[in-house]
Amino acid sequence: MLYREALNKAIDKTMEMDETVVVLGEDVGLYGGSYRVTEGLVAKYGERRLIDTPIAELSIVGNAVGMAIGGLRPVAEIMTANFGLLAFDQIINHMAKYRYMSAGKITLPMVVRFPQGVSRQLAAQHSESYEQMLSAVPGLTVLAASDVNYAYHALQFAIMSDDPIIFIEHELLYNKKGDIDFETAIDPLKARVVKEGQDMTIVSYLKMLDDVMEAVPEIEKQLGKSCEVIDLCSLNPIDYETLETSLKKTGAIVVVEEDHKTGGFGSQIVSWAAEEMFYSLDAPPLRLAGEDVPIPYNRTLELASIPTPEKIAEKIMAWGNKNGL
Amino acid sequence: MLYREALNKAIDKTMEMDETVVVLGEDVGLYGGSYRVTEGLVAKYGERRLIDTPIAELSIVGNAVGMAIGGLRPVAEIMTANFGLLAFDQIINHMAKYRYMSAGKITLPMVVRFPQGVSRQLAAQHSESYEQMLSAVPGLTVLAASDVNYAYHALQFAIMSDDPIIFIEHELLYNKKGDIDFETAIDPLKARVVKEGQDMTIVSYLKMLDDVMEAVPEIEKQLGKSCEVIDLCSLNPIDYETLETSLKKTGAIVVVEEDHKTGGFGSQIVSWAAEEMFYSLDAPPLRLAGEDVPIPYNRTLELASIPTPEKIAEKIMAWGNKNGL
Amino acid sequence: MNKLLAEEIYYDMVLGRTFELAAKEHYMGGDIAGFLHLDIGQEGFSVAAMKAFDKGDVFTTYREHVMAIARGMDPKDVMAELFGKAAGISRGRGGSMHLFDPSHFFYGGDAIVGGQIPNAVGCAYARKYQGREDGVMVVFGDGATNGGAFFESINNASTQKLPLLFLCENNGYAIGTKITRVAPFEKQAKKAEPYMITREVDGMDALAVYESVREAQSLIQDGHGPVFLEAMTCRYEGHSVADANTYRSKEEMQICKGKDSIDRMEQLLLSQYGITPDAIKTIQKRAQNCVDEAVAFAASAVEPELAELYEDIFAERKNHAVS
Amino acid sequence: MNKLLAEEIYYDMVLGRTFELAAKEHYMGGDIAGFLHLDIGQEGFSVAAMKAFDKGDVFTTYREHVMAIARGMDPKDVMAELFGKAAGISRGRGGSMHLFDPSHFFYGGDAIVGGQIPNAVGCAYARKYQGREDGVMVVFGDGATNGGAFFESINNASTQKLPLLFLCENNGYAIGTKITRVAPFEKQAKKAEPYMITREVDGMDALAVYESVREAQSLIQDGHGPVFLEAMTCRYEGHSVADANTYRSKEEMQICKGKDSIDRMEQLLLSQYGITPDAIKTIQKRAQNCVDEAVAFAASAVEPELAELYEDIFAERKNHAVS
Ligand SMILES: Cc1ncc(C[n+]2csc(CCOP(=O)(O)OP(=O)(O)O)c2C)c(N)n1
Ligand SMILES: Cc1ncc(C[n+]2csc(CCOP(=O)(O)OP(=O)(O)O)c2C)c(N)n1
Ligand SMILES: [Mg+2]
Ligand SMILES: [Mg+2]
Repeated sequence: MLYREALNKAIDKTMEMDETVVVLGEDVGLYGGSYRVTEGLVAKYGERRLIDTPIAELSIVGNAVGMAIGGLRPVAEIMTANFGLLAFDQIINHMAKYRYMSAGKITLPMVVRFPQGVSRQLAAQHSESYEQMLSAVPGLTVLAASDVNYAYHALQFAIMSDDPIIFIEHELLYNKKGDIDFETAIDPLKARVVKEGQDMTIVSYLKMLDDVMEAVPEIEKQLGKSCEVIDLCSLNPIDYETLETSLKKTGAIVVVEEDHKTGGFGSQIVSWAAEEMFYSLDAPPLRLAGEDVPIPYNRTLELASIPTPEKIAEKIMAWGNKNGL
Repeated sequence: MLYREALNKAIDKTMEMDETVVVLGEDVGLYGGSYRVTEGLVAKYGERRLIDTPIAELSIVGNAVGMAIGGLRPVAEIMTANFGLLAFDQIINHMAKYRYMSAGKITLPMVVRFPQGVSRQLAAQHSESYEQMLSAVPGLTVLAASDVNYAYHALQFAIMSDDPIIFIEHELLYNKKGDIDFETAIDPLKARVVKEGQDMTIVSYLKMLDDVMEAVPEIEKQLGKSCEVIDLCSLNPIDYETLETSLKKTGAIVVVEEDHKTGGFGSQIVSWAAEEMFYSLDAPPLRLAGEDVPIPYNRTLELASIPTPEKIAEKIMAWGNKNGL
Repeated sequence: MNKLLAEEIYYDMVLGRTFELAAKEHYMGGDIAGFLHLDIGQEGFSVAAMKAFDKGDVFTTYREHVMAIARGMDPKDVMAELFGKAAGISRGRGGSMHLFDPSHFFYGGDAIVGGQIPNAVGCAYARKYQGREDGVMVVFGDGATNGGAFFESINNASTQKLPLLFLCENNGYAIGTKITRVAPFEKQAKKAEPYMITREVDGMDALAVYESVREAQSLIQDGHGPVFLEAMTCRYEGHSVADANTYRSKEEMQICKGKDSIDRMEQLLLSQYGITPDAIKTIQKRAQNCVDEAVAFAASAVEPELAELYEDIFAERKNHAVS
Repeated sequence: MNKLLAEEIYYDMVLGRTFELAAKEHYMGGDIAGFLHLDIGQEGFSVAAMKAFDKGDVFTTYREHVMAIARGMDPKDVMAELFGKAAGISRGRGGSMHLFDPSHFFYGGDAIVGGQIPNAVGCAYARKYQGREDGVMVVFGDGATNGGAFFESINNASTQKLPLLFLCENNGYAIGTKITRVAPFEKQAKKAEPYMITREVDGMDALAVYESVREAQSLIQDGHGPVFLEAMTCRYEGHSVADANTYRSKEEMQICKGKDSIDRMEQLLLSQYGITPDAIKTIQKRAQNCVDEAVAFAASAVEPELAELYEDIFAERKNHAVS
């Protein structure tokens, strides 16, 4: 099954189960979604529940907030994260705060899906990542789906949760293959140890997780060490417990993210490690992230602007060698 | 002179000097600005140069971008940072990227002024800080004015610069007093050592800098150590050189910010210190920041949500004691 | 309108003004802080609109004390909120600008100009989806009609034929800026004309507002989509208590105050409803007592516990102190 | 229109289509990537608008190759940009959606739907401020007229009486969504009616577009404020090359293609301007040669140096590699 199919299945299942679930966004209905995530659903549930909206992101999220107030469970799709900036007022001032400002009188069971990241040469206005901003907003729960199984389970969780949730997807993962384990429940707020290891903890999420996994064999071979790889899954809350357990074992941490380095999400993980795990660290933490530049169109420059498996391997090996790991 | 008067003087001076400087924003003209920063300017320069805009933040910044393209030097005022979220598309997708996407063909000499922070019981939709988000955007220069002298010099620099600049002010500083040193030029992109010391580096900016300075005597007395206090001034670029020099001397770093802790701007400073200065650190870095909650109205809760001089002193002392500083 | 309702509206108007004056006093005295936007001058509009739109959901702005009370919130709970106390309608965490009460279908209390409008559109969609007919009313100022949130909303509500009443309180000013300086015309209903039925009403005439809102509500209930109703009003005070109100001339203020909706309602009660001057005094006294009680309640109520700082952020997750 | 101009417009239309077909081919072949939005079907509109608004500043969208070339950019530089080469008009960093050329008063190339509209408003303010009379033209699709940026802009331009031509390219679709499903009416000029003079033109008729834009430009130059001109057009291809275009029926496509602006212009040249079929062939050949050269140029041009990744972010500051 493909990642986008898993997302589709998750939405389908909740819609079947619960009549209050509605989907809204640009081209989500008749067109089936620009990344085909909602394909086929309009035939099953009608235009009343698959709502094609105008190109007005502020309203997409603002309407979803109002739908949730009115008793529905809206699932809003932002076509690409960059357009979501138009909805930041509704996301940050409204979606994240109504519950608190009303002392719990307002409940917002809603999801905003955020496809993001560097895809293939979509250039500066179509390639960014905003988990850095979104995960820093109190009141929001931010999930990031790195694989098919998580996509399926976590999106269902998000839709049925009574909290407002940002659900981040990476545009290059839509055609990623994987299996769903229908038997085993997961806790979407928990990080996942993707691979166990002894000598360093590599933390990542979304597309970069795949790049890390691709780099790991080379790293292990060259350094003669073993890597523990963790998929954060939830970016807010952050599952520090899992990180702590791993770090106590390995004594070294690397965080790999695609976003621009300055102020990127990974700085929170590294600063936490420095503050809270200082005496467990045998080496300086390492942050691998994108360059501090808008994303260029040219493919060579585009790839130069973000981590790749090769660069990840190279930089981790250099760091390992330098710090005697 | 008051901080807001210094800002006024800076705008006045550039307007006098350069006819292309125009100011736009809500109530900036006839009303004189909601924090009185533009008071009196409309009488001097007319409504053509002091443009009262409708309540449409997306357009305030979007128009400023167009004015800059057209050859003016717009200074846009966002009344309060929270409203600025409505302009995030224009700030991030346009203001920050046009130059790069056009390979330098578009130059945007413009400033967006961002009054922000926890003032006095303005509640969740009027109290936030967005330097975390803004300083993470490649293409933007982000300055933060902590005092009268910097406000005066840096705002002039920002207005006359050919780069798009976010100029952050703290709402509680508008009536802060101070002197302007008209003789000494400053480099607004450089951090400022506000107080020299030997045993720890305390990094802060905006209103928290005052709170740090208030806490320092008690800390020094109780710990028997001396603190070096640094005002970052520029949040992008970050003046790592000054930080490095200080850290090499003191071996310990504390970052104090008002924003919510998770993902707050300080995480970038601490993660840099952990990555780059690891072997100079004698103790785990300490981050003091606001709680991860929307800002409440009630004064006691509001104060509980952010650092105060008392809490700063207390936490730094506890940290110093625990780590043998 | 029957006598009972006319009296009730009059009472709520007087109550509203009395409440606002008390709030102002206690702001000056330091019991209330933050931004305090008084509705003085606009009570007729605010009360009549709430009474007329008796069922259905209401979304509004930061200038909402009088509406909240007319909608059914206990003045005690509202005053306690202004005082920042735990007994406040938002447990002291919202303050003046954030009064919420779903039990009265009242959803704030939004301090982002225009921000509540798309929320109301979504709620109207939910109501239509659920087959509920009362519809939704969203109140906003003239200043809000220049922002993208408003424009997208009239377009969306019209396309989807939603049961939504756009109620514009046009007091001619957004803080210190006259609407005609930032919009191409004085009456903002013109903006909605391509999309829906529009109406105008004298916002200083409570009865007229009442009738217009009733009519508008029945229009939106017939399935033909939204209605835009514009009420021309006047606020007597500054934008908030912090605003010195120097941008309006004495003459302008005099003309504006000459249309006082409370005076007019009083005359009407005396002349057309056969209410005696004594009965009027009794109503005024009752309002004063109610506000006195609200103030006493708020003053003696306890502060929220420190632990509340971390409460009600999530419905399901827990939130803990971070530092 | 004189013969020379008619020929020039025809040439640019043919050039535009030839260019787009070549771009499509090279997208399929892998030389071009990202989103490629072809203007095929709309060449008459795009070329005539640019030729008519000969002076003044132009802001537009991601579907702008034909406009860029008609405006004066060298097809070589545009094709090289699509190929991501250093010789590209944006040095390969912008790509198809970001063509900028201030020397031709052409400012993109914006990939945020509606995002360029407030920029155009600001530029029009600057022009008025500077006393320059040519005015500004902003081109956008029907889909953009539902977003806050557009609405705020018509309000602002009207209030400030700016010399701004809002030129709406209404091809009836935003990606796969028909405009009438997301707006309450088919013609979007209606939205601008409360604010300014509005006009409509057949966007498949290049001469009509030319005349309408000329007229609109002279209207905005007279100081009375903005004009909204809506051109009804049709795109023949999918939204971008990645779009299979399955949401339009064969019949719809046939009707739409039946109005082809190039065919019409050709007929006109033959019947009214006395241009011979041979001359037409020569023009077509010239266009083909020009595109062939552009492709050859783009194909053989060099990639940008890696160091360019960090260039042109700031005018004054330096930017360095971080990792
Ligand atoms: C998005 C946004 N921008 C600016 C403000 C600051 N502000 C608060 S109220 C106000 C004026 C609103 O005027 P209007 O809508 O006419 O309502 P009134 O206050 O007159 O009732 C402004 C500019 C805000 N709260 N939100
Ligand atoms: C703010 C924003 N939202 C969504 C998109 C994705 N998107 C790109 S083009 C487009 C359709 C635009 O339609 P229209 O304005 O009619 O122009 P056309 O493509 O038909 O020329 C959409 C939804 C975007 N680029 N920007
Ligand atoms: Mg008003
Ligand atoms: Mg279109």
